Amino acid sequence: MMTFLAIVIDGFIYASWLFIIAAGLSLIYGVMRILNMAHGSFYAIGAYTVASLAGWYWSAGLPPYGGIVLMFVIALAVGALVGFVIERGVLRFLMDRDQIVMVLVTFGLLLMFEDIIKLMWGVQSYYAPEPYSLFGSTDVGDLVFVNYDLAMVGVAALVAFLLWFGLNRTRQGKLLRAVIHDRELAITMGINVRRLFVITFSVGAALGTLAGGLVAPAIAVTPGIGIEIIVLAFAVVVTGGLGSIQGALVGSILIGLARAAAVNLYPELELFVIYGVMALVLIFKPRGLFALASTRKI
Amino acid sequence: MTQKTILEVRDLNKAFGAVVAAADINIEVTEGEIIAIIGANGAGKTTFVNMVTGYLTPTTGTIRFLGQDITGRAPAAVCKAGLTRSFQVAQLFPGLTVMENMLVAFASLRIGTASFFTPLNNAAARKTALGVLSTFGIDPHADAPVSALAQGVRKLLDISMAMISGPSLLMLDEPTSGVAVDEKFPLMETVMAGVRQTDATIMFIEHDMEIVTRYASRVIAFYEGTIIADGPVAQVLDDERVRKYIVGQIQAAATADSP
Amino acid sequence: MRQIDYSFIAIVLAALLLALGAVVFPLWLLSTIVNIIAKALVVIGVILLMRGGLVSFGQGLYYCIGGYVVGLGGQLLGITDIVLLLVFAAIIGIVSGAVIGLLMSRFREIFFAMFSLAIAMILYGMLSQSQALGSTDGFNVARVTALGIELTAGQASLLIYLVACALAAILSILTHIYYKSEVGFACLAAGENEVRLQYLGATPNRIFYGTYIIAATLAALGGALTAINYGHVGPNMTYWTQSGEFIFIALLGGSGSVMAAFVGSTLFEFVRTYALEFAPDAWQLILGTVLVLIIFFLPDGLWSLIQPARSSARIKRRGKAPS
Amino acid sequence: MHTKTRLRTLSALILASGMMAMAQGAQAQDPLKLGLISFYSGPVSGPVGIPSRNGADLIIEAINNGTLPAPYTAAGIGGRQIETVYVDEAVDPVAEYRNAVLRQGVDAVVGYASSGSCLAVAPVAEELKTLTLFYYCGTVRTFEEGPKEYVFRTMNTQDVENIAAARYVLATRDDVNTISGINQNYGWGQESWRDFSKSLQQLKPEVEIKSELFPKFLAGQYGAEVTALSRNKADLIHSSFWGGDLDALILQAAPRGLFKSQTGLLTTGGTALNTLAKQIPDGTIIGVRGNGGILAPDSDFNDWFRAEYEKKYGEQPTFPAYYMAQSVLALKAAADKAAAESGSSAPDMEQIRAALKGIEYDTPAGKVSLNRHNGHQAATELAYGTFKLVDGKPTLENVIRYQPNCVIAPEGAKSLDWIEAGFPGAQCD
Repeated sequence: MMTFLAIVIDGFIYASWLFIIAAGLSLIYGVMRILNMAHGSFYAIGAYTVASLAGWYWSAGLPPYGGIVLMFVIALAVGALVGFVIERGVLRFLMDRDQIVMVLVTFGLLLMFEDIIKLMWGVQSYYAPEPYSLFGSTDVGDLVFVNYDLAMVGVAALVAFLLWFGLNRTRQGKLLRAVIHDRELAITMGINVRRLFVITFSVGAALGTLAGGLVAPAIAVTPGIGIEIIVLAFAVVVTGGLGSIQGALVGSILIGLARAAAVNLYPELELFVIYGVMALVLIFKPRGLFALASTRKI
Repeated sequence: MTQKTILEVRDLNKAFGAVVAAADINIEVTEGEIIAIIGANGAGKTTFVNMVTGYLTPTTGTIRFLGQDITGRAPAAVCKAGLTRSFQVAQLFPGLTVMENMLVAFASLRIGTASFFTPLNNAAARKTALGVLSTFGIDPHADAPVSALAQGVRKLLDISMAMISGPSLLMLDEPTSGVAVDEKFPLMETVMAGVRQTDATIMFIEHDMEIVTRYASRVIAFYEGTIIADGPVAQVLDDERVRKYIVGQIQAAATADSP
Repeated sequence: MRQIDYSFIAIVLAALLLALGAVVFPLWLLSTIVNIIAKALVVIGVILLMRGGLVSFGQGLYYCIGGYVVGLGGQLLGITDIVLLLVFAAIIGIVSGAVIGLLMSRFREIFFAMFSLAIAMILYGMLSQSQALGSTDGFNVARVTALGIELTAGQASLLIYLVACALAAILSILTHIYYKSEVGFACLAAGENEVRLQYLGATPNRIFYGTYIIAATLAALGGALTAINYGHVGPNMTYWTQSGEFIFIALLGGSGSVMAAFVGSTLFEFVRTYALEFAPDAWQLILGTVLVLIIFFLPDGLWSLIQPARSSARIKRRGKAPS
Repeated sequence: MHTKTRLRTLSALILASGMMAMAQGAQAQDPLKLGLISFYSGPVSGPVGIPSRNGADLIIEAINNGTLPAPYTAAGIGGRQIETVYVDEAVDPVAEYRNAVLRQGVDAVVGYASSGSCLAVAPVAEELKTLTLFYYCGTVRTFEEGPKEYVFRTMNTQDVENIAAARYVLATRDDVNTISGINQNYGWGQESWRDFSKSLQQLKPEVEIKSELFPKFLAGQYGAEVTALSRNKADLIHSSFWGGDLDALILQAAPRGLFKSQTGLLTTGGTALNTLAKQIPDGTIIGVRGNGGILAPDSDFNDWFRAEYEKKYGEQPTFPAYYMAQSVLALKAAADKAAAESGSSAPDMEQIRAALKGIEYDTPAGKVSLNRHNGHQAATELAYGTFKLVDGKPTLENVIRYQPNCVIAPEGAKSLDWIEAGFPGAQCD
């Protein structure tokens, strides 16, 4: 019983972190058909910005909760900014290219960002541990969980809700859904796709940086964290079904729980469990759990 | 000639979720017929062709071709059985030349382990390909890249690729759609002349009633997934439901979207 | 027809010239060239799949398998003969490709890419957990022999170089035959308009299956050659960044011709080495920039400079037939 | 057909290149090209690569200016200035090693943090007959898989710090009867745990293992692991985590009191002391992979190094800095020794290599003697301490320095066999 509870809690904490990353990735793919490798860089940039700026804020001894607000603000802001620049500066010139080519372009961007980050922040680690312990912890049976982690679940839920609301209840969102469903049709319907692309990419990037920013207090921000994360995020979105937000949600919960279960029950499986789940799902549903419909008219 | 049945469709039904695309379709095609399939857009014409040629699996019903049951067989199998088709929008390989398209079509029928070594561009294949191209009068374009072709030629190439296997039944999905009005008849003339040189039976989907009356020996009229009329051209086109639901509609549409 | 003959002659001549280089080239160049050839072999496989619109983000899988076959062949079975090792690697490559291919040939587009990646990463996981195989550190490969003759380091590196040249020539010719073959074109056609191909009586899955096995074998041979050349194998060979590198090179060279793989591989090797030497803190920045620029200005790869590409449309833009 | 002639030509080439190397050695004027190889990009660069390079640069500068403290006051390596060539270990170690030696023509190499690189490079170094000093990689396989001529390692192997850790636990925490381990899932982590757990069970058979976790290298998130460890309580948790992973583990364990309720034993904890002093609970056992960093013994040489380093880089030198410096110093010491022996002021690389065998020399981290694996593998003192936060400053109390002969397998013995045999011949006072 205790084991089960532990797995569920750990699983959901891990899943919420995964979801915030995957949601951005999936949104961008859904709308723009770009499987964005540079998402890993966004994650890293978010982590670095928060670790350095928020780190400075706390060391300055200013009111702690203000720091939390600051974290969200700068994480989202830097993401939106970088996203905007990349979309306007690079991607928009390549929108007619094959999906795979876009993967490779973003792979190139990922490589470039690795060094750009190094040039901006150097290679030494950055820390901003204060927020992590700020909210104290909760005892569950004989186990202790950090409220900051539990709060992550809340944040993820909020992100999920906002995305759902944005896509289903707002005019822009409805347009986006039209584009996701059938881009050609959307264009003929006179939807200004280019504008939607900028918005989408900025929002998606902002989610990437947010994930990085939120995890920063719990880790040492070092070079390479972006590269590590990206394949993991891919596994999640592919499992859930590329371009589908529910897919990202279900995918991250599935993988989160699977990993937590592995660590608690069969530690030796930890290394495969993620790709194992992905492979299993793809064998039975080659396009993922919530695949976008793609029947071809002839 | 002997009145041999080559296609026999029994109680064919197809539903996409709630939408019924085909309901209780029964058709018998005898060798040598030239059948026109008419119907307004969304009447289920293409769905019918897609089911017969294996792209869609019918919800219920059976399709027998040359005596064997081909229900639910994949397009490849259907093609090898001798039933091929052309497409409303010509389906070609844009990266290849006209000849290469034909050669691929030729190779596709006999692909096996040896095909890893047999050069695509071999004398035998070329000969067959050129033969078919010339029956449809597009052999001059043989070495042109597909991307450079005019609509009419694209259509003819599409049909040539369907003909290279020497099918017993050829289904043409709107052979004249997408070509300029004044090219329609010449195009259809070439197609018919070409196919008549073989002993292939023809079914073609067509909106233009003049073409239908000129070439068809029999007409099948679709409306909302069902057959509302099936028989000699004059008789079907006189049917007042056909008039109301199809001919009228199409003429309206035609006048509407013709430039 | 004639044009084919020319390509064969060109390949053979190139290989012979390269082989003669053994006498004049400095030592470092020899092993660098072997390294280039090894990677090029894998890349040819990647390109074959690309022509069919399949981009494998997991070709490192077979690269690694080939490497470990050589390593283990030496350690467990005591095989050190260079030719035997290569044959051995090729066989295992075919077998594993044939098994995994059964699954892979069902996938298309991004899903093919991601699934191949997943399988490669699973192998990475297994290898880095097996202490018997030195986990992530991998293990060293015994120096090769020829016909049972022990060789000095110098002789070995010369032999490896010559074998690499021969291998490059043979496989280039075979690949060229494939390029021109019915399957070769069918694969290209399948990449451009799969539905149409089905309607012509072909089964794309089978075509992809065959091509996949070829690619796997090439990758295994590339890995084997690398293992022989480096004298060391490790799980990094199947890590996703390694597979990414192969795609990078494929794009650099372009899918226009067999030779393109070698051009791309050469350029990549030198760009990276010199970037590393002159900008040790920014080599990734340089590599990334090169990749993006290539995609922007040379969508058909460097080869398109030498020979304007015609039918690599699939990787250039959304290669869907009008539908 | 002309294979024979080609073979001859080529062997001639090799010989020639060998000659050239010596010839260069002879002319004392031209600088000694030293390849300095470590991770300068990627996740290992921050915690290991860059500090290492800093330490080495500091020493090299001092060697060139002749400003090293005694006994290294003579400028240069055998009179030759050192010209540094940096190579990033992050890509293709073997290929880049060949390039460094054959194309860029380095005379000697100091480097390699990853065991994988060391294993891969060693044979190549032998083949190219290039003096190569490994400064940081831990694997015991380098020399146990066969003797080397041109390869040396100037620091203890990874097994030693875990044997010492076991002894330290025994000495300071006799209440420890159950242990758990969390180590990265790759060679380093797996072997560290194996050597530690085996050693401790040798010294104290009743010790029982609770849980063994091997999260993915660079996983970054250890929530589930912390839970698993907390649920299956042990008296002590061993971890060979290093760099970012170590920091993340400490950060995520702290608020959940993992290392409060179960003593943490962090074999490379030394790097985290200053940055995460607030998160490390008192009583945590800290190691530094040897004798460097915060556990470096007091000496004038150490004071000098510390001061210079802080002056140059504005921070305390962490232990990787010590160990690469230690490796460069080996070269210096050997050159001086060779000079003294041969009388010539300009010994060539061959003489230096000869002098390196079995050399014993001073470093900021104390004495280093290459007296294992016939003079190619270093044996150094190795220290552990227990963490205590004294008015906000991190300190280490009851520090124990283990003599090489106590924790290092004697000449000729394979380390794992030695552990399993119960450390025969170990001299611990």
